[in-house]
Amino acid sequence: MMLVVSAFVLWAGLWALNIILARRLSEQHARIAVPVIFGLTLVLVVELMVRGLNVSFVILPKPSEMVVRLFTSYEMLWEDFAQTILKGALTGYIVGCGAALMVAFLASWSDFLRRGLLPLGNFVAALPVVGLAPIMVMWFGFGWESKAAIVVSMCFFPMLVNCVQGLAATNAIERDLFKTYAASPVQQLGLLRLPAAMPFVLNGLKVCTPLALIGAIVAEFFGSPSVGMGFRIKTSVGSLSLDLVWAEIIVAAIAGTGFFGLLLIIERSLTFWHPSQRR
Amino acid sequence: MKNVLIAASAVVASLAATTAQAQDKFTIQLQWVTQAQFAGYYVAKDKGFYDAAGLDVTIKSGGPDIAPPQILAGGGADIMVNWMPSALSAREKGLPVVNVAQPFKSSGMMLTCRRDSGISSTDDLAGKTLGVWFFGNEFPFMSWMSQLGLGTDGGDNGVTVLQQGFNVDPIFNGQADCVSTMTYNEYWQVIDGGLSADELIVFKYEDQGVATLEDGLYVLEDNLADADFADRLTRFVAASMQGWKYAETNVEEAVEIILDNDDSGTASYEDQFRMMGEIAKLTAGSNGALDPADFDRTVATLLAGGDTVISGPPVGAWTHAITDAALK
Amino acid sequence: MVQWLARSVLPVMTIIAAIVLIWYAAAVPMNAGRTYMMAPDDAEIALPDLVSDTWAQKKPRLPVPHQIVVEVRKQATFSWIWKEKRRGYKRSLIYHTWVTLSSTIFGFVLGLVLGVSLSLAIVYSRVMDLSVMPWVITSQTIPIIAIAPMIIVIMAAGGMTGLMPKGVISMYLSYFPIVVGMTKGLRSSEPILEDQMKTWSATAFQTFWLLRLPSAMPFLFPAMKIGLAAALVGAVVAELPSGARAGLGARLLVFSYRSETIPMWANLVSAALLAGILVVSFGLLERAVNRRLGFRNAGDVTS
Amino acid sequence: MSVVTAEGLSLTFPGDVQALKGVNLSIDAGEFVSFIGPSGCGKTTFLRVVADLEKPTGGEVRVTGLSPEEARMKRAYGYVFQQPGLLPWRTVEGNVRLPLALMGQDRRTADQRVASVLKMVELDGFGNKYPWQLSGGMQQRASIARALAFDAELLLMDEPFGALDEIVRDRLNDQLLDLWRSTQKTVLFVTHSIPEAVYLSTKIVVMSPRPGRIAKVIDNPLPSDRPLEVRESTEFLSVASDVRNALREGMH
Repeated sequence: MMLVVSAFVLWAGLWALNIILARRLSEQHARIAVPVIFGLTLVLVVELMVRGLNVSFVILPKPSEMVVRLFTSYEMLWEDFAQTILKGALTGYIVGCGAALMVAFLASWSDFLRRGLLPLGNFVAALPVVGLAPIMVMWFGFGWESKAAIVVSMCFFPMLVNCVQGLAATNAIERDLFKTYAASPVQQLGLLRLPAAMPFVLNGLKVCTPLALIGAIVAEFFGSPSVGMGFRIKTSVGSLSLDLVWAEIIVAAIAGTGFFGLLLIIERSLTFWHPSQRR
Repeated sequence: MKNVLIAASAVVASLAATTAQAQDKFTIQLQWVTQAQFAGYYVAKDKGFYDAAGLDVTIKSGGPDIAPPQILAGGGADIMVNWMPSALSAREKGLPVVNVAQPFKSSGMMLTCRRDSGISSTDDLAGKTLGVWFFGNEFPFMSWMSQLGLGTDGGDNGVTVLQQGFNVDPIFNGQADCVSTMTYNEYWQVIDGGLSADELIVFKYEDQGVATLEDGLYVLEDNLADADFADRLTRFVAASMQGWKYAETNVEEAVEIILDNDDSGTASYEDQFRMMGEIAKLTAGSNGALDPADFDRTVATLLAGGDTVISGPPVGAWTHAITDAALK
Repeated sequence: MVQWLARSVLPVMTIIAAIVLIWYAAAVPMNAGRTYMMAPDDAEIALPDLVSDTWAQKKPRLPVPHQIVVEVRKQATFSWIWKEKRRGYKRSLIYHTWVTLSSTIFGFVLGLVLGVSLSLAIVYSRVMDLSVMPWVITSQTIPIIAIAPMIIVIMAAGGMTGLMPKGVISMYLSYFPIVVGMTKGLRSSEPILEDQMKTWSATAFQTFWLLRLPSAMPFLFPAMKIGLAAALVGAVVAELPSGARAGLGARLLVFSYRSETIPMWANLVSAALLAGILVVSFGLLERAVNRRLGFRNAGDVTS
Repeated sequence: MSVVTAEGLSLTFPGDVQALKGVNLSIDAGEFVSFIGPSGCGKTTFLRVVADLEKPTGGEVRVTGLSPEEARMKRAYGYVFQQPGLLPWRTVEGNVRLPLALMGQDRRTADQRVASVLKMVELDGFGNKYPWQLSGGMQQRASIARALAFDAELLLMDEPFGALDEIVRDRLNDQLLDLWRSTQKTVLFVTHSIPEAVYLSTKIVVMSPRPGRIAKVIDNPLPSDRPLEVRESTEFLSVASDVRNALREGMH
């Protein structure tokens, strides 16, 4: 009971600290300090509650146990990470987003193709494509290829829609301007359409990041070699090694957030000119 | 006509269920989707055996990512159907589950290989790719491989292990030379898929001496001490065994009951009829009480595979207290 | 009208036709393996025979569109229900689509409530903005499928089963676009109008109700559309591993164990149709609401 | 020598909108011609036809003796749009350098040219800024610098100062006149403002709508050296009143 009470006290205390920090610190520092403290608060509160309420390790392990597992099993976690994220998700992400960009280039030359692809792409982007996962495993085997395949099919259409919209995101004056310069199609693409499309392209890449993670891990639930994050999560639940399950989830979250952060940095440096990025 | 009768009996049963407010509630967690493998429980429910025992039983079907021990620990169920290696593993991990009844006498697990992959005996397995179920089902396999002296990390002196999805596609796609099958389920998918019995060679775990006990009933050790719980449990086990024996002898009716209870609407009569026949072979010879010799063999098999599942012979992992009371 | 057909419908139809053609063509090599396996050894199979066999297998690797259409019709017609007597409805795709739809809508409503309240907190409290927003993004990089079974177990431990855990998983996926869109929307009211409100010394609630909320609508609706699609993904994913007894996801899984590819695709197509109906009907709602609020719809003719 | 000639020029948009009908006009080298008229009179359309941004449906246009398309391909004119139309991801320098880069000029000569035109429009020192960091007037000057960058003898300007306030506008008008005098370019200038047209032009083309046509061409007798005060002279006011009368007559 003491632990539960102290969890509430801790929560209140750190929240108050955050309120003060949010007021006092400079924008730059607050942006880092406040969310970090909030995250730590959550972890500590969960730890205290799990201890205080005697939650079974089968339901929710203590955060401290998860962290310990993260360090003791890092070799296994790294192998799983390499198999699922680097081979499966990243390959699929690159192929899927790359293919979507290529098709969007084609569509930007042909108005007919664009009119056909855009509504279809919007429709498919709203479908639960993840349901194809068992079929992809059936077609492409148990290795990382089938995981990449499902990631490709999940990422392709959202990315396509963004890229097609992006490549059409120039205004009439800009297009007329390039016409008065008698610019070649390649010049128009490189100097006008592509830069103007960058905010959309990056948005597509951001949308696809969690999709790629989900796709690669889901597909492993339907069949995999005896390595991979989805495989480990599935088998560890079976053997009640819940701390390992959560360690894998933490790895996935770190990988996803890290990649997302990288995209934000790229976005900041490439589309600094866009109204949403100006400060 | 027969369907009408079944319908009528079901209506009666459901009426009985709604009127009998005083019934004790009891929940069982299965380890797979609704199919003839669990016929005994569904029969006992639909034929009113549980009602007669004063129980209002909820049957929760399982799935590939449902770990019954986890549900049990979370209080989502009072009792679970589980395979012994998985249950002992949970016990080793610190979740004290106890076997209270063992309706399945023999193991239905086997490794099914294509003859054209050049396999005619266990000596030919080296260097081959084998599909294995995980999620707790891999322990007897690992034990068998270690007894054969084969590694499971690939290479010429070992076997390559695939985490087999829960269907047999890998044997058709050429992804695996052998796949894990149950006598009552996946084996027939292989046959239905177009491979005939003489194109296949089958290694039964029973024949290889590595059989481990399958579908048994497990509860949390703490609950056993509760007399009230033990009383409900005893009634549950007795009614369930009554269901099993009824299902063994009334196969067609049992299959109809399974189909009635299949909420996903995917089971077919033919498949379930065949499964019921095979399941009856496995439950035959068990009156519900665990044979300690079978337990010892299971433990020996697991220990022979190293200390991955259990570090030593478990103590107190089973009891006859419930079955003794239930079957008297 | 003719112009509309030529500009909008024709290109879409052309691409659909191309996809169907490619589909039929691809089915031949993909299913040929099984044709050869079932044939006697070393048998020569003429191309027409090969094509007709690959388009008519019982468990093909890739079923062709007409097989799927036939299967959907078979599973969705009422005569099928009557033929199968009282358990027939459980075999009907319509029933299972309804099961999935109900948890989709439930999860979406939960997601809407969570998303809108979070974005209100974020817009009106700087601490919330700083503390929560980065974690909202992180939450989406946690693969939901990995924790879906655990959510179900944890909630079952708390006595919640059935629709609730499925709804929570749908919520988890659908609240994110709503938070992002709504936050952006609530911050998009024009400064000049904010100042105008100030000159009238409007209360915070009046400013919210009369200015900020209406300005957020054009952002909220597209976000809700994405959230609805995400809720459907969540519902299907939640049914996949969780031992759910009914629903399109559960059936997809069970059929996949039995390698029943045609029913699998029939289920996928139903899920796609469901998504289509949801998105289209939501689009209509969006137009109606925007009209009423006096916002211009994207498709409106300007001149 | 005529730089731009139009004979019987017509343009009908789909839906039977007659933007231009039977326009005859000849503009000599070194002239500064203003086009003025109510909206819908086709003044912008005429400029776009000259620039080959629209295709006429009847009649003929010659630009520097060529067809509009040939003239565009030879980059025979610079065009200044109603809005600055600067690419937001390029600096001011980058924007001005853009046409030079498209034409394959080497970087060093391009840079010199950019520096000199930026000086011409008094934007030296702002080359490293991004367009969205500048005021509206500065943006429009940058876009004029861009049109001047490749030294075409013909400059087409479509209401370039329409969106600016009067003080900035006066100043830019003054700068534009200086520029025109020093470079001897031919300028076609679309405007809504009578004083602007009279102050800048050697010739004022008054147009009227539905269908778009030329109502009257007025020669401007003011001397080429025009301080801002010229706008208070009686000469200026009489030309302005001529233009006003022509506009009024064209309205029906």
